[in-house]
Amino acid sequence: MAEIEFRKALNMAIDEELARDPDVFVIGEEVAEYDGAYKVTRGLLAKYGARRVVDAPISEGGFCGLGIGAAMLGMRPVVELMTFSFSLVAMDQILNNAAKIRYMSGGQVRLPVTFRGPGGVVHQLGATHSNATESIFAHTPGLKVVACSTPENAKGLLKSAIRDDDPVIFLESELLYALKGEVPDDPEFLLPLHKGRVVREGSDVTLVAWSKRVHQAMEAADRLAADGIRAEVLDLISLRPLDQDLILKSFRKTNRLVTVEEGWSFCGIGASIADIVQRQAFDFMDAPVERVTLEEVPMPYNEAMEYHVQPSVEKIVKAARRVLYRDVKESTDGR
Amino acid sequence: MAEIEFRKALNMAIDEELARDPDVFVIGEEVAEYDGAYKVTRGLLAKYGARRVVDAPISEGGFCGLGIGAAMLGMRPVVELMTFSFSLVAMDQILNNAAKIRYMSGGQVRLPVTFRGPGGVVHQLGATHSNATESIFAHTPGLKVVACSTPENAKGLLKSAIRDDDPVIFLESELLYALKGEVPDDPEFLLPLHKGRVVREGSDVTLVAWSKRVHQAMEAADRLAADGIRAEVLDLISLRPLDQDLILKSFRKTNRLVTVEEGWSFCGIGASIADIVQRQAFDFMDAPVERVTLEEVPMPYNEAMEYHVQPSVEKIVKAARRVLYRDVKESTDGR
Amino acid sequence: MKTPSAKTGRGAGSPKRAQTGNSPAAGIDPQALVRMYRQMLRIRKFEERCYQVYLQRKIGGFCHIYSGQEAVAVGMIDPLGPEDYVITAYRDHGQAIARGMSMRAAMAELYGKATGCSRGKGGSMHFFDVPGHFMGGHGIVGAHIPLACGIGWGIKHRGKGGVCLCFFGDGAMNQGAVHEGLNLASLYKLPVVFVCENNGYAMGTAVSRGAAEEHIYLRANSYKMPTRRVEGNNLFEVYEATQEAVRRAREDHQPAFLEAVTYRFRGHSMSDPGSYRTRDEVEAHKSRDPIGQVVQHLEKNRILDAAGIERIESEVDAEVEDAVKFSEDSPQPDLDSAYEDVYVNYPADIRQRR
Amino acid sequence: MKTPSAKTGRGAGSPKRAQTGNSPAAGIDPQALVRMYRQMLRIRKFEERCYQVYLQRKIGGFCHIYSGQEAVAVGMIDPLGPEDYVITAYRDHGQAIARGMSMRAAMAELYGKATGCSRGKGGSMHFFDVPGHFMGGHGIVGAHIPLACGIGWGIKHRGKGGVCLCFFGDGAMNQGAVHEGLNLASLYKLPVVFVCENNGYAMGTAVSRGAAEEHIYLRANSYKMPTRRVEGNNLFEVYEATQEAVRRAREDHQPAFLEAVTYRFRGHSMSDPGSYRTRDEVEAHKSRDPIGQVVQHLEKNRILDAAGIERIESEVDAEVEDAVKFSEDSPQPDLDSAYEDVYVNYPADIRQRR
Ligand SMILES: Cc1ncc(C[n+]2csc(CCOP(=O)(O)OP(=O)(O)O)c2C)c(N)n1
Ligand SMILES: Cc1ncc(C[n+]2csc(CCOP(=O)(O)OP(=O)(O)O)c2C)c(N)n1
Ligand SMILES: [Mg+2]
Ligand SMILES: [Mg+2]
Repeated sequence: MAEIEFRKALNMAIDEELARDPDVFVIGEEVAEYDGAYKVTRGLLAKYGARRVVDAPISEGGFCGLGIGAAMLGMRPVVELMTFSFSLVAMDQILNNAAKIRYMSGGQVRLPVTFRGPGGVVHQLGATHSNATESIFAHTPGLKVVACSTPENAKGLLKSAIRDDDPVIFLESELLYALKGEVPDDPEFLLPLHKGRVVREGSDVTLVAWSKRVHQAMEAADRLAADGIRAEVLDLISLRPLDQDLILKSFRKTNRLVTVEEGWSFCGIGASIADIVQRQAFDFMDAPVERVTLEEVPMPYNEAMEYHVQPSVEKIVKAARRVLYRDVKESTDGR
Repeated sequence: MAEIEFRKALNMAIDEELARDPDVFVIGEEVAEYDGAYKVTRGLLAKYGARRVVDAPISEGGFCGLGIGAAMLGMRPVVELMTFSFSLVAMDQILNNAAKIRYMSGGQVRLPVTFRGPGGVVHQLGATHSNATESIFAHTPGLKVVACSTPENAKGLLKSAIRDDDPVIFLESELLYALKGEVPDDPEFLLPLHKGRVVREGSDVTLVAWSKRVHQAMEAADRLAADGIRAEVLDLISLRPLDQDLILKSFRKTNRLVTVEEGWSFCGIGASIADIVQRQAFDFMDAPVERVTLEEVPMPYNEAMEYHVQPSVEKIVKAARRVLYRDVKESTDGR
Repeated sequence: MKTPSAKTGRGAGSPKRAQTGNSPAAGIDPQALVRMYRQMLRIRKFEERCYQVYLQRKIGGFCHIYSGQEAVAVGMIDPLGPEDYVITAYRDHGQAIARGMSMRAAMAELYGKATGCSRGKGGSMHFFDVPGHFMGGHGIVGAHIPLACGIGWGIKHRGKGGVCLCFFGDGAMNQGAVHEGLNLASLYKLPVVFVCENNGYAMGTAVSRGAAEEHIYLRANSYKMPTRRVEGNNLFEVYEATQEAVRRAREDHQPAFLEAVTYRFRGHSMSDPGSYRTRDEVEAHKSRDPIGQVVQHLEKNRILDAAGIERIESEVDAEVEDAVKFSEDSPQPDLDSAYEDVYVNYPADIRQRR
Repeated sequence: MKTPSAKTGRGAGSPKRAQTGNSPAAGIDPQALVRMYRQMLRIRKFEERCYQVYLQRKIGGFCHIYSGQEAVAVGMIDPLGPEDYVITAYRDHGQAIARGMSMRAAMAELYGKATGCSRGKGGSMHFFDVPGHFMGGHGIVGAHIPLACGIGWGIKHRGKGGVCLCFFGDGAMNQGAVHEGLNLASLYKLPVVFVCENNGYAMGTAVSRGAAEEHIYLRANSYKMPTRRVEGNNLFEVYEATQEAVRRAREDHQPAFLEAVTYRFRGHSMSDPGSYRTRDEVEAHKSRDPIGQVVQHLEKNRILDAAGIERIESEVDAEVEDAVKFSEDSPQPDLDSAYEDVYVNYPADIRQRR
């Protein structure tokens, strides 16, 4: 087991699947000759050639659709979106074609296509380039939505996504690409797409997050521990279908929940978690579910503002203290 | 005050605003020579000419963007989407350009553009033509999202939307277009965009709905009344910003809530309502918030299936009984 | 509008004789001609029967009738082999039948029955027959053009040979997805033949009111693929042009673009008042009925006599009636099947958990 | 890469002399030439200074440097009047400055300061100066082309005259929104001049690897508007072509399409390794530096002597330094301003209610 970078773990996953199955191919902007805008596909062109690793023009609707069409014939396209912010120009292909063709055909079609790329906020790219699109995709039956958070699960989940017979939205994070971690070499190392995981056990309060926010939640748990509060941290991984059992099991133990997400609050994923919890575990609620989300504004460019409107360790700590009815000093900028 | 059809009320609103303000114009597929696919714009071409009532090619991204660009110069475009299902090909224009340009410009730009048309499920059009898109739009800061439900509020709200200086998503329903009701002739009859309304007072349980589902909720309230249950029915009207006060006030009275929507459950608007209620009115919760939504499947064509997966009066009644802990006979098809 | 069926008296839309001349039937053997004539007639009569059952409220939703455009679907799909693929828009009954879908499966789908081609879930706009390589029926204008590229990609890179024929309307030319798809097909040299059925209108919008360049085939020049305009009501011309384009796509993996000029005899969909076309215009086009042109040719060249034509007509009528009866008699799908076909693998029942 | 600044020794990117000849400066008066020379130099020196402060981590996010393309922005925007509008993509510093945005407002935006042209909210890709009719800076490739149509619509129908100049890159040609927008502009006869700045690459993708038709101006033929390819590094040619297109747009409400062939001297953005271009290729293009060409012309025609050129250089250097100082000294925006500018009218504070 080697200690490797997140982007390399993703690269390994794609590399192994390209080697394993001739129906797998990679398509996207700059994935081949440029080695990927974020170097996730580095070296794959050289290894597999231009038929398997394919540069596309700036036609997201076009090449997402091409991926779906190739999947209709049984191929397994791995479509890279340079970032999921650009998926907005391909929304119809993903929400109508990828999500519904199987259904509309009465089950005649399988669509083993994976759409992958970094999602959400990066750093000072401004509003057009900082869309957290997961709640749009997770809203839509027919799609599976998965978010990876470590080099290890990045590899195991991406391999499963590529092998899965349904369309998968696979969310990475540019801010994690340089993160290092141990990753199994085993080319059969697969992780289930629909299972979240307990990252840290605790009994006082549950923190739910995914993708890069898991790491923030872990930091918050450290801070809380210093105060004697034992937080359990869940990494959701699967946003559709949601691993309800994982959340409910933890909640029935801690009776207190904080959701963390970098998308907006209204119609966000945390809202659905709160909704499910209040209905499925009403009698276990010692406090309302608290949420830490992006503030309800487009993403500003200014660095301090950008930080200010996002979830932060401090905000998570405060929310956790709030559901524990611990003293919370409200400051203007710490919310 | 005349008793007129819903589509005529919308037509009056547009007609009056076209007459009032030379900056208003209507653009969309078949809005002019064809009088509108659903005849909402009937007669307007004849009255105002081809510069004010404009047929567009099948280029939703193009003409939604054209509307936004014209709004940047202070015009007040009323962009008709033949149905909001087709807004998926224009998502980038709406979610990035309409919602964010004002913000990204530091407030230099106003975008008084209205996107209007029927939303949601119609009747046996299948999955591509039955998208309830409201939770995608309501998720997005920078947009206002409004759903009308009667001829009267259709007129008053659409006029306000056209005069509003922000981009408004204005949701109608094809299934309501033939509904008749009294509508004020007054060309200054305006309704506030951000206020919901109590459609029926009650004290036992609150039913929240919008657009055509308000009428289903009213029917359910009748059925419940026959059983001695007094349901309060709220018509949300504004989905962004949500009229929280309206909901919370009712909930603090009834302590029980059922949300009704024709979109999918996960990341739906009802999820956010449940989320807000459990946090803002935790101590008033006598039961979990129940939700009646579209089942988590694309819309099937078959009539019986289509009915089966949608919210129905029966489902609403059952949900209301459930939050009241009344005897509920579960049947397989009645959920 | 009078149903042009005086001849057989069955009201199911037997076409008028064409009043224009035929172009030579460039080497099409008589058997193939008879086969294609039958196919065109099958489509026409199926569609006209749809029209009737729709008015009887047996079927719901939208219904886009193909009558008048049959030479395009048949002349283009007949030259295909079983390894080839067809994909089209929502006006899809004609192509589905030309590609081999049974009338039963087609009609039962309109009835929403479990025996329908899409198990009652797709409806008129979303016909599918994947074993028969009919890849749908797509409701969003232009959205299937990128899919066709993907199918072309699959054909090319799985090495099984074949081409993909992709049909769409004149109105679709103004949708960005079409432009992206045409460029991709040419850039990647995909074996896709694009067929723009120019029936003059997108709903009520005449081509020149929707596009700055009304010569549609010229727009395809932007994508550096061979492009050609054909008289879409002339089966022979359509057939010949298709053979050439298909051969090139098959052998050289080179896409092509054909504009087939045609006309729809009915409204855009069932609810269309049709006020944007004059009665004279419609009648003028009916006098160039593509089926009538074929009949004339068959008779003139003594390939079929009146009796032969009569026989085919009545066989087709019987087939249509059988399809209707089959559909009426077919079972409604199980309501629980509404929860099927969303995913191949789903970890739990998809029914809403409360 | 060596900064070509030996002459002034200030390291802020004074250009090499051009090694190619000039085309005649078709009737441009000397004063205008000097003005345009200064504008081009202002852009170059602003950009090269951005490059430096970016490396010093004073500014964040993406930064797309315009160096090498100045003749396009300046030669096209100079002929405009105050009633005209400009809109562009994310490589927007050059057009913004050419359109009259102060270097202070531009640099302060990169610093994210309250004094920035977008109050620190937009950043490099989202510059705005609405009073100056600079309508942005747009980050999504191709997405502002429909906006330009809307601006053209507003110009035409509010009757105040004017044209809209809409800039975008060669890569944008493959985005559906562009195709839809070009068609709309021509169909509605909108006064929009579309300018495709063909700098050879979209990130690392050469034009011919992204488009089947690499002659971009030919693709515009699909939209039936006058179209022309110009040598984008030749200010005179650009200027002349623009005047013609703008006049037609202004007087006849007729859109036009110009392809300006140019080259960017820097990488796509700051993080671009640039391995898709050889050093030789880049150097060859630098020898056709658009600024160098103008300098040569000014000197040859004795419009400016060495001293005059030196003086302008130092004035511009001073202006750039002033902009940097201004930006450094400007206040950070109030954090609460993050909640402003989302709506014009919002019924309550937008801050999250828990
Ligand atoms: C993106 C999108 N916009 C609008 C529609 C509604 N619509 C359905 S068919 C049609 C006209 C299409 O015309 P054309 O492409 O010429 O095909 P034809 O109906 O003539 O076969 C329109 C506007 C749609 N289905 N999808
Ligand atoms: C829809 C979309 N896809 C991808 C990107 C990422 N991206 C930014 S610039 C660029 C290349 C654009 O090239 P070109 O249009 O030639 O402009 P240039 O950078 O050369 O000025 C890409 C792919 C984007 N911003 N928007
Ligand atoms: Mg048509
Ligand atoms: Mg470029």
